[in-house]
Amino acid sequence: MGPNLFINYGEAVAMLLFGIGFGNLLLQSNLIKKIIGLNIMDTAVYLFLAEKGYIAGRVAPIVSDGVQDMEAYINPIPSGLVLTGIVVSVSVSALMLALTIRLYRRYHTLDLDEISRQLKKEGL
Amino acid sequence: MTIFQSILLGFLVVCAISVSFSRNLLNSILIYMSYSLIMSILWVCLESPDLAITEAAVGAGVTSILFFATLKKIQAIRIESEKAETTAAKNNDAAAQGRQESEAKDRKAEPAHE
Amino acid sequence: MSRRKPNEEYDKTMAGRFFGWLSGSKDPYLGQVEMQAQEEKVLPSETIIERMREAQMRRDKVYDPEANTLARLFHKIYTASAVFFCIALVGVLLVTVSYLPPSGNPDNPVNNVVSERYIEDGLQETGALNIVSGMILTYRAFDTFGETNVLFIATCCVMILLMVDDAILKKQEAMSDRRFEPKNDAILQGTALVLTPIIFIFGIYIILNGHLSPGGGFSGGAIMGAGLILYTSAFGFHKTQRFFDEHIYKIAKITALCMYGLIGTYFYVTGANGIENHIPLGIPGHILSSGIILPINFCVGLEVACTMYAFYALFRRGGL
Amino acid sequence: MDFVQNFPCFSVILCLFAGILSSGLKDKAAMRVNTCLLGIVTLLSGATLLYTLQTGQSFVYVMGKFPAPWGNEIRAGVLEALTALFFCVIMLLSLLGGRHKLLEEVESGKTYLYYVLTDLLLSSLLALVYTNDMFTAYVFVEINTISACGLIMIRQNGRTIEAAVRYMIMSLLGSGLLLLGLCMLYDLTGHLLMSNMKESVARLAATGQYEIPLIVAIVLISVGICIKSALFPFHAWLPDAYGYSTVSSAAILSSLVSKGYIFLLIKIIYRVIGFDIYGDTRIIDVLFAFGLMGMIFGSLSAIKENDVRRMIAYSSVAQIGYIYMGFGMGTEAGMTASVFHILSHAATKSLLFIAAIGLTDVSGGSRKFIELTGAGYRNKWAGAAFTVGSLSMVGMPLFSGFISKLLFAQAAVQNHVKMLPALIVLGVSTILNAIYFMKTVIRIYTPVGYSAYPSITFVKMRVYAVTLVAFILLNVILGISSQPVVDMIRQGLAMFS
Repeated sequence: MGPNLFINYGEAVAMLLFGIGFGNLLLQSNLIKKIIGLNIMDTAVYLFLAEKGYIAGRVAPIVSDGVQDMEAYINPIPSGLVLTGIVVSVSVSALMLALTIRLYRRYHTLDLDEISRQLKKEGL
Repeated sequence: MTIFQSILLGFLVVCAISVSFSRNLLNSILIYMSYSLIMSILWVCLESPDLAITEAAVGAGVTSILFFATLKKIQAIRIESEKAETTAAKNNDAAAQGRQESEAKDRKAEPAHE
Repeated sequence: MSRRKPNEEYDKTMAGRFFGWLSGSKDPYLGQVEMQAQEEKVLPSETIIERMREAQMRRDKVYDPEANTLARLFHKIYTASAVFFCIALVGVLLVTVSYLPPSGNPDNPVNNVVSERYIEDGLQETGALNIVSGMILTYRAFDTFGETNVLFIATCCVMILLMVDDAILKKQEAMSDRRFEPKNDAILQGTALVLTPIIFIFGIYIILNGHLSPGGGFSGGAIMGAGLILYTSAFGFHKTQRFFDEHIYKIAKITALCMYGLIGTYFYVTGANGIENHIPLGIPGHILSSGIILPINFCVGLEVACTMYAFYALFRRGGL
Repeated sequence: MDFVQNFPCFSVILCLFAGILSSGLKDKAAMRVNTCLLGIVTLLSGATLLYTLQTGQSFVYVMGKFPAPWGNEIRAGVLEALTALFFCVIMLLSLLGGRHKLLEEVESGKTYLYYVLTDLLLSSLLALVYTNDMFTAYVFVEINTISACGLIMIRQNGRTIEAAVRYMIMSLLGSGLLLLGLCMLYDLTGHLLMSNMKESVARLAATGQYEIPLIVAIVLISVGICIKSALFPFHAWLPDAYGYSTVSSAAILSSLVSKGYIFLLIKIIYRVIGFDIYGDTRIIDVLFAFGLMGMIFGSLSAIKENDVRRMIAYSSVAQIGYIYMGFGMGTEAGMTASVFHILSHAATKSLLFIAAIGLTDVSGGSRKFIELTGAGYRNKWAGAAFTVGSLSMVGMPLFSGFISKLLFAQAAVQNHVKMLPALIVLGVSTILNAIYFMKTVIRIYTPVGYSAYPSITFVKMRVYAVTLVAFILLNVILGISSQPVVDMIRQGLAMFS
């Protein structure tokens, strides 16, 4: 173990959330819960990034009172990346939900294992 | 501020775990909504208001609405009286007949509560 | 086909034989090679039915979790290994975090020349008070264009999945009369009547002030989209269609994306070729300032609002 | 600056524009726009290739007026231009070859969306090939994933939707890992542009600072991309996705989409982490092992399969194993062989998919082997093309597959530790390849006296036949005059570092 685990507690929680989301995506057989797990996983990464951009004692990167000093503001790059990422994750989850609706219409269940069992039973 | 952030982080973990173990889909989506809101508060604490606005509008708002619309489409949101029957039907899920019956019921009931 | 030889002669040439073979006039193996076609074995229909039933029973047995212990065992092993993998992943990541540079420290490697220039020269170079907006829309403009296209392509995919043909939709609606319409809920409609304009104005405010205060195209667009969704769920699709139908949706989407693309391309190409672009930066702090950021924010906002509403409409009704 | 240097940027932007405009067009018009676009982009990529060959060095194109560590960048060298050219040609041929099936299998009125998807897919592939910025790469990886999902599910039956869901889940796991690794790498280096990242990573590796996080970040990125490109243990989604989607999609997915990710991995290995540092992390040994396993197990599953398209899909798993085995050698020669195999496999696999659809069409639409008996006589063009593809896959001289196997064997000989396993598995895999491909070829050329299905003539399928001939020519050219291509690949790899 390195020295910084308790200083980096925010990142540690982000990693924990990433693990939970990953597990949900891998283990839950219910599709809706899989999608929630996916969202949790994504937001965990964004939390990690936001924590990395934060600098103690500085304010959000919006120029006020003409102060343009590096010492005054936090790092703007992670915020920009997360902004991009949030939009990507909402479009991915909308697509997954649409797929879920179609799958439900066809097989009348949300359980992915059940669906593949039905498919195999049909002998396709 | 640190204590406040720690409490929020704790909430996040609790929400994430309870999403995984909640039985009702509607509950898990509500929990996910609160997860998103907590996340956006946390981002305000981390001095990123841009993210907080976007997450509150997109993550907690539109994504959750899409989840609800999906639940409505797949008939997971039911009116209370029907709930008991359908959970009973769910329990013996292997019996395909019962499932079909409940579906037929859902279809009949659908225009009424849509 | 122009050919000088008569047909019989042509058939004997190499070319004639080759093209004859190609078009399947004769099977070269039959009769000339000692190779006979297999006789077709005809099974009585009872046997076929019997076999099919047996195959079905076998499949049921193999794929039924209650009957097949092997499948159950495999499932258990899979679950156990997945749980183990997740726990191991979290462990590894936690160890990694413990070695990462300490959080909140100004001397971390992330706080280098890159963020320095964004903060110290951002206002002069982009004209935006909000450094994050300035960064994603000018310094890293290509990323953001890609991201807008992610939204666009997601709408296309959802359309493929859920779009119902217009005629079928009309018929469905005629049959089950007010299927997608709300039940004229007084509270909902009253609230929506008050809230929708406020939400819209707030969304427009956020878009227009994207370069001055937190927010920008994405958040403002999402808020406007939410307003549209609220209006639709309170008053129904018919009322929304009076001002926002599929045609207008398409026009708005294509105009927004094309505008963004054109402005972006102008910016990239002039920048890369060292040509001066004639977009004024304006006075920092004014609404009409900061060069390409304001129009791009506007385009992004329009696109995001359209997309969010389109997702909702496609999910609920299968059409816009 | 020369005007040609604008071409990579133009080709990406043109694709995006074409996609956006196509979304407002009718089916026919969207198809025409797509074909024109592919032609133009092919020309632009060809011009870029010629330019880079002439100048002998790569160039960097700044997107906007802000230089290196601040703005987005595009970079083009010989290898990038060659890959882009190749991708465009294969996409054009795949779309032409599957056009008649597209009209049958896609709901009418939604065909234009297919072309929107392919336009954007092409743009994302080009961006992945040209990009010099890690976050741009991530955004375009997402576009790639979503449009590939669209390509799978556009033929709507239960199978394809299920396959699309499985594909999305695996891909999103991969994207999550990739994004996390990328963020960690950003945290350690403070840069997002590949060139600046490489300097920082080299400095970190030299001083030994942040050693563990660096290794973890590299592992996360590699595993993410391996999952997305369906390396052996993560291939469960692949047979359904390739086997049941419409044929153009299957050809594009197998030959381009997974290759785009692999090309990104090559870029990351060379341009972000550095070849030597990547070799030192020992992850290449893992890639090597999984590549070997994929070669064997993919072929075994293909032998068991009773469905011609799923068989070809499983063969893809084996071929991706070959590519990762080349990575795992850890030498320049192995890399060259892998890159050549990317090109050769792209040309061959799409040919096989397109030919297989011709064979199944004349067998009443069934894909079971028993129905395919004698299909080679009923559709001679498809039969010949399938034979060529199979021979190339098995590694017959004259065809491209032979050259890539030769390059792999040469690379294996240079590496003393990994020589024995690599050569043995290469041999075994070739035999297994021969078993299932030759089985199919013999099956389609087994004469049947009487057939329930009519044969098909040239007049009915002109476009299809011309496409097949173009594919065969491409394969044979790659096989006969491989030296210039290999030289270009060597030159391009040298430009990377």
